Amino acid sequence: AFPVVMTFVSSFASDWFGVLPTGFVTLANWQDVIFGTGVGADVAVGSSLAYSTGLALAGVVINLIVGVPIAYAVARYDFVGRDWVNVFAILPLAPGIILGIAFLRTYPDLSTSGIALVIGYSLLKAPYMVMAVQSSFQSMDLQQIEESARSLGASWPRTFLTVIVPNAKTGIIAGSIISWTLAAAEFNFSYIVYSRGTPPLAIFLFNNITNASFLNAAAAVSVFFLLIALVTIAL
Amino acid sequence: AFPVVMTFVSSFASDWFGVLPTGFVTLANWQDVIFGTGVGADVAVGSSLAYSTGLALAGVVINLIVGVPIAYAVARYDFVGRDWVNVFAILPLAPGIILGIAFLRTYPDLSTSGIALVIGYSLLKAPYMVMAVQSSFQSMDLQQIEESARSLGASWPRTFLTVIVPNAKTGIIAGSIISWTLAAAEFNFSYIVYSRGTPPLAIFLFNNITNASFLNAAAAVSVFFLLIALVTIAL
Amino acid sequence: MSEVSLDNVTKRFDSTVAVNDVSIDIDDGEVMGIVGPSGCGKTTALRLVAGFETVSEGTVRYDGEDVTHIPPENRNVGLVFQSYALFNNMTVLQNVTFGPKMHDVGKEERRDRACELLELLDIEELADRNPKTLSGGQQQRVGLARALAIEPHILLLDEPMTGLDAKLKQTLRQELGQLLDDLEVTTLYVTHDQEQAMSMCDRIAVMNDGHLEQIGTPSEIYEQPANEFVAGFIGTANLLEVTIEDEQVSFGFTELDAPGPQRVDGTATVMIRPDDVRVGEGPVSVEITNLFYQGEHIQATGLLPDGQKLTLRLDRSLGDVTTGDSLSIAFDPDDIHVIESTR
Amino acid sequence: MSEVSLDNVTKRFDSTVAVNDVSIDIDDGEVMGIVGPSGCGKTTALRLVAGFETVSEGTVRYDGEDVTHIPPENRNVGLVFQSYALFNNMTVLQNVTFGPKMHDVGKEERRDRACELLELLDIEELADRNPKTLSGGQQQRVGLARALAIEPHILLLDEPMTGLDAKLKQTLRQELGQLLDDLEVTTLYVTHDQEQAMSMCDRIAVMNDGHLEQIGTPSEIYEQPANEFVAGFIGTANLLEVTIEDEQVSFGFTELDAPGPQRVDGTATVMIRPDDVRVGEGPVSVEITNLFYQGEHIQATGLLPDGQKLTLRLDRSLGDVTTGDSLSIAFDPDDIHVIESTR
Repeated sequence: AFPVVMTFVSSFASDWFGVLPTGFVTLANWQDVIFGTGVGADVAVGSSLAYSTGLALAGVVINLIVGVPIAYAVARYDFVGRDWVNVFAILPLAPGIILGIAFLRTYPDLSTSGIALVIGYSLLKAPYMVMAVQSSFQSMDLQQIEESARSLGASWPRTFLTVIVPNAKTGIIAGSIISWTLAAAEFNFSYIVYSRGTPPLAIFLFNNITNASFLNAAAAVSVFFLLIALVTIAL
Repeated sequence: AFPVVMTFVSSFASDWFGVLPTGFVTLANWQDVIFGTGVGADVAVGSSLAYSTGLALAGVVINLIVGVPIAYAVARYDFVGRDWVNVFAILPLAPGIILGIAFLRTYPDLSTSGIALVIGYSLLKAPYMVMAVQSSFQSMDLQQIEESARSLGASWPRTFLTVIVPNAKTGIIAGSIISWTLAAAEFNFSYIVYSRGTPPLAIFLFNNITNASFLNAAAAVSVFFLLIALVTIAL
Repeated sequence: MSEVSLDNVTKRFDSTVAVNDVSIDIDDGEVMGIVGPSGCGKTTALRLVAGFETVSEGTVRYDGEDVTHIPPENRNVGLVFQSYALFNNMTVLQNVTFGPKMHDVGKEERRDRACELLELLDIEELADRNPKTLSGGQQQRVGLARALAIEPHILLLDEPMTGLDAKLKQTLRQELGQLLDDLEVTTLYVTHDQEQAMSMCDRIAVMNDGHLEQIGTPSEIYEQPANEFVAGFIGTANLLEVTIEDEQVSFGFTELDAPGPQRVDGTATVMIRPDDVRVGEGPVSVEITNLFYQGEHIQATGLLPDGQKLTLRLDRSLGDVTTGDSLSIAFDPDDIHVIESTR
Repeated sequence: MSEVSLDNVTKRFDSTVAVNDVSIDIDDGEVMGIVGPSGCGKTTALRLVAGFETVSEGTVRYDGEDVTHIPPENRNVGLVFQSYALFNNMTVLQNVTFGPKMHDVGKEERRDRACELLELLDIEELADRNPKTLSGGQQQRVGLARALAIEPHILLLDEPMTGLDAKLKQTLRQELGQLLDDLEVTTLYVTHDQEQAMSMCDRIAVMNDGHLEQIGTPSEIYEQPANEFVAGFIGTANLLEVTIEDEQVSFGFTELDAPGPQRVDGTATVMIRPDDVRVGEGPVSVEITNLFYQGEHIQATGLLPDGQKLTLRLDRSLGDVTTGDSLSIAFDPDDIHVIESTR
């Protein structure tokens, strides 16, 4: 939490060379971000942020489609190999760097496209979605709720969409926020897969640090956190 | 899970240029890792792995000392600001890159020492520890267990150490494994803070990719995963 | 409403037999109870009727029609669980109209039907509330209304009273019993609480270890239990070893004329209910070892002359009896029941 | 064992008063029950005795000594919770020796004491098992043994029967009652189940909404409830409006001589227990609207001539009475209890 506050504060400073940022209060950094007039990298922070946001969002959508049913299956049924599914779905073992390389080797043509980033993000962040949704499922009596709906004449898909999913709303929202923020901030995988075009946020920040316009980056990250805060409050 | 298998398989190959690794079965990569005769980076993969393992372990120890009490407090008590503690402890919001920069700015002298890495790892991975331990606490009737022990004459610290902690064993072990693996694989923070000496594993892997000895790296990562698997089974 | 029957139904899970060759016929409008200790197979039997488990052998019939392989959503059964399992993402009214909606009942009609049911159950003012905010008793009614809204062939109640306060349980038992009577809904009521089953059901099936031990009206089961298990599970029973010879029942310490000709000759077990032990006069003397005040009466344990324990009921007017006192008792030949099977 | 007392104890949580000026004295060796609906403050009262809540006003005493500000680990009380809260990281034996260990009892001695207790509770063969693997009844005994091992001033039981099977509950109630009698342990038993409290406790405190409504022996509370709340909460009560004048009790449809001089003159409420309504003869006729078979007897609801409902108990020998029949009944002057307070 501390670095978040620090970042937010420094985004209004004009200098940060010692221990604390100085030169308050300037909105220049924010202006750079929002209007894309930033110096440093070859693109504006704003477009990089928007790009990452969009990619991460696409990753979350995939996570929702894949992760919610997995979380449901593990919470509800007692099938052979259930523990294995659980371990593989939940332990966030694959470091982004390895996944990135495996990806490049397998589909060298995809490397520059956003699709590679989206698929990578969704694979990397799926565990968080599964975990969050599962905790929602575990707190409700899934079997009795599902069987009640079915005895009332609802088919299984209909039961799933109209009763099960809405009841796990809290977990699904939490999972989406967590996996979205993590995907938007993912560096390793992005670094390996990205080669040209708009850089994802993490790459942009990375490039900016060497170019010493960290305060721009801070503003960008602040925008990012504000976005999360707004989404969290709105839901 | 797929990249893990792919990595493991490729660690026995002598080449990987197309879609699939070729030239099975060679133990050369493993030999390099274990005996430190690797080419590519200026140090052996083995020592890099050992270094990361040790740093991550130190981070886990800090996490245990800080994370278990936080998880307990949030699960057990209904205090003012509880929801905030929960959100800040659990949402893994701080990207390693930002934390790394904040760190460098605040304590420029620490940059090359292992202490910086340990503290960073423990801060970054604390949320996973808190989450895992909390789920253990939530499945037991904390209040009744604690009050039973106290009515039997145990002081609060004694109750905590002899009854509460042992009963949350599963969660504590799971949390340690998760936060350890994540710390050992952390790139962003390591990249920012590391400047000289033995590189942490993630940095080593990163350097190796450009030097094209990925198969060495694969072997190193496989060792890492085998270690985790062994620890998991042993507990 | 319909007749529902289980014909020689067996359900196996891997190596265990949860329900073993059970046949139960539920008449149209009848309230049938299934009671038994936990793990006896009663819940599995209910799930077989609902279609959530597939039978291993045997047939499930609604109105004579074989529904064994029809999936649960097409069986039209009303389910009320112990947890009520209300849908917290919908209001009470939406919960109740959910079933009719799934059956493509028009919007107007399903609304009317739901309002009617809510009114019948006296919860019409809760229509727009979220189920989460209701008390246990209110949730139970919503669960009932939701189940009844699809006009089910059969209403299945799975331990609907467990988890409620003792006092509330008593009140709801009366109300629910009354309601089921009034609606003439064919009902299967599964519970481990034999008192509830006795007061609410027309007939009761007693299960143990997957088997059906006895099926009959509450008074048949209470007064003429088929075996020692039923005698002990339903109410409190004194089981005494006797010798029957020439229509004389010999307890060792006293003798009785048998109530009519007996099928058993030789050693047998007889059951006497505590409330059938006549206290105050008679040939047998018991020493009181234990007294439990229970309001309406006092439950006492006494030692018979041969050292066996006997549970008896004392009237409140005998409130001054204390441990160690001796009381005279008698058995009435009509009140002893010879148990033929020892299972 | 000790005397324990709550003297004018009040406990506030923010703006709510959970326990309001309650005084209860528990004698040495006495089993005291606290009953009441959920939220009445009974569990808070128990936690005040144990020291897990601090009193807002008043004093808690053990053997006359003020312990109000002594922390729970130094109060030496034995606690048994609804969930039993056994330590799953220890064996049964380790659970039982935990308390003595905390009190620095020697290794040999605490082992002997634990074995003695396990034997007394007939669970010595479970000593090396993990509590997780035990049944509910066995867990309860382990919980009891653990609490008794520290030779507590007072044994506190918080709903220890909830969650068990109905039949098991009955058996354990008798065993536990017997055990508490034998051990002469000062006990505070908190439950919402008035039947359990009546059969197990020497005296009962009835709480409602933080207040103490009445305290007395089970028969005092059952037969002479202080007010309508107690009458309705403990057992089943018929409450009828009457006019009392010149020692004549007038029900509107019948009259009775009052049982001795009455303190009330004018309108009053009287209570008659269902089992005190004499059926078969008498001046009043009731129309039966409801019948619930309960094994030992049949509980019936009848309409009095003035339209009020009356609950009565029919003997099983009246098993052929059906809804709609009329029965003659009578009240005995000794069985009607005038309720003086209307609270």
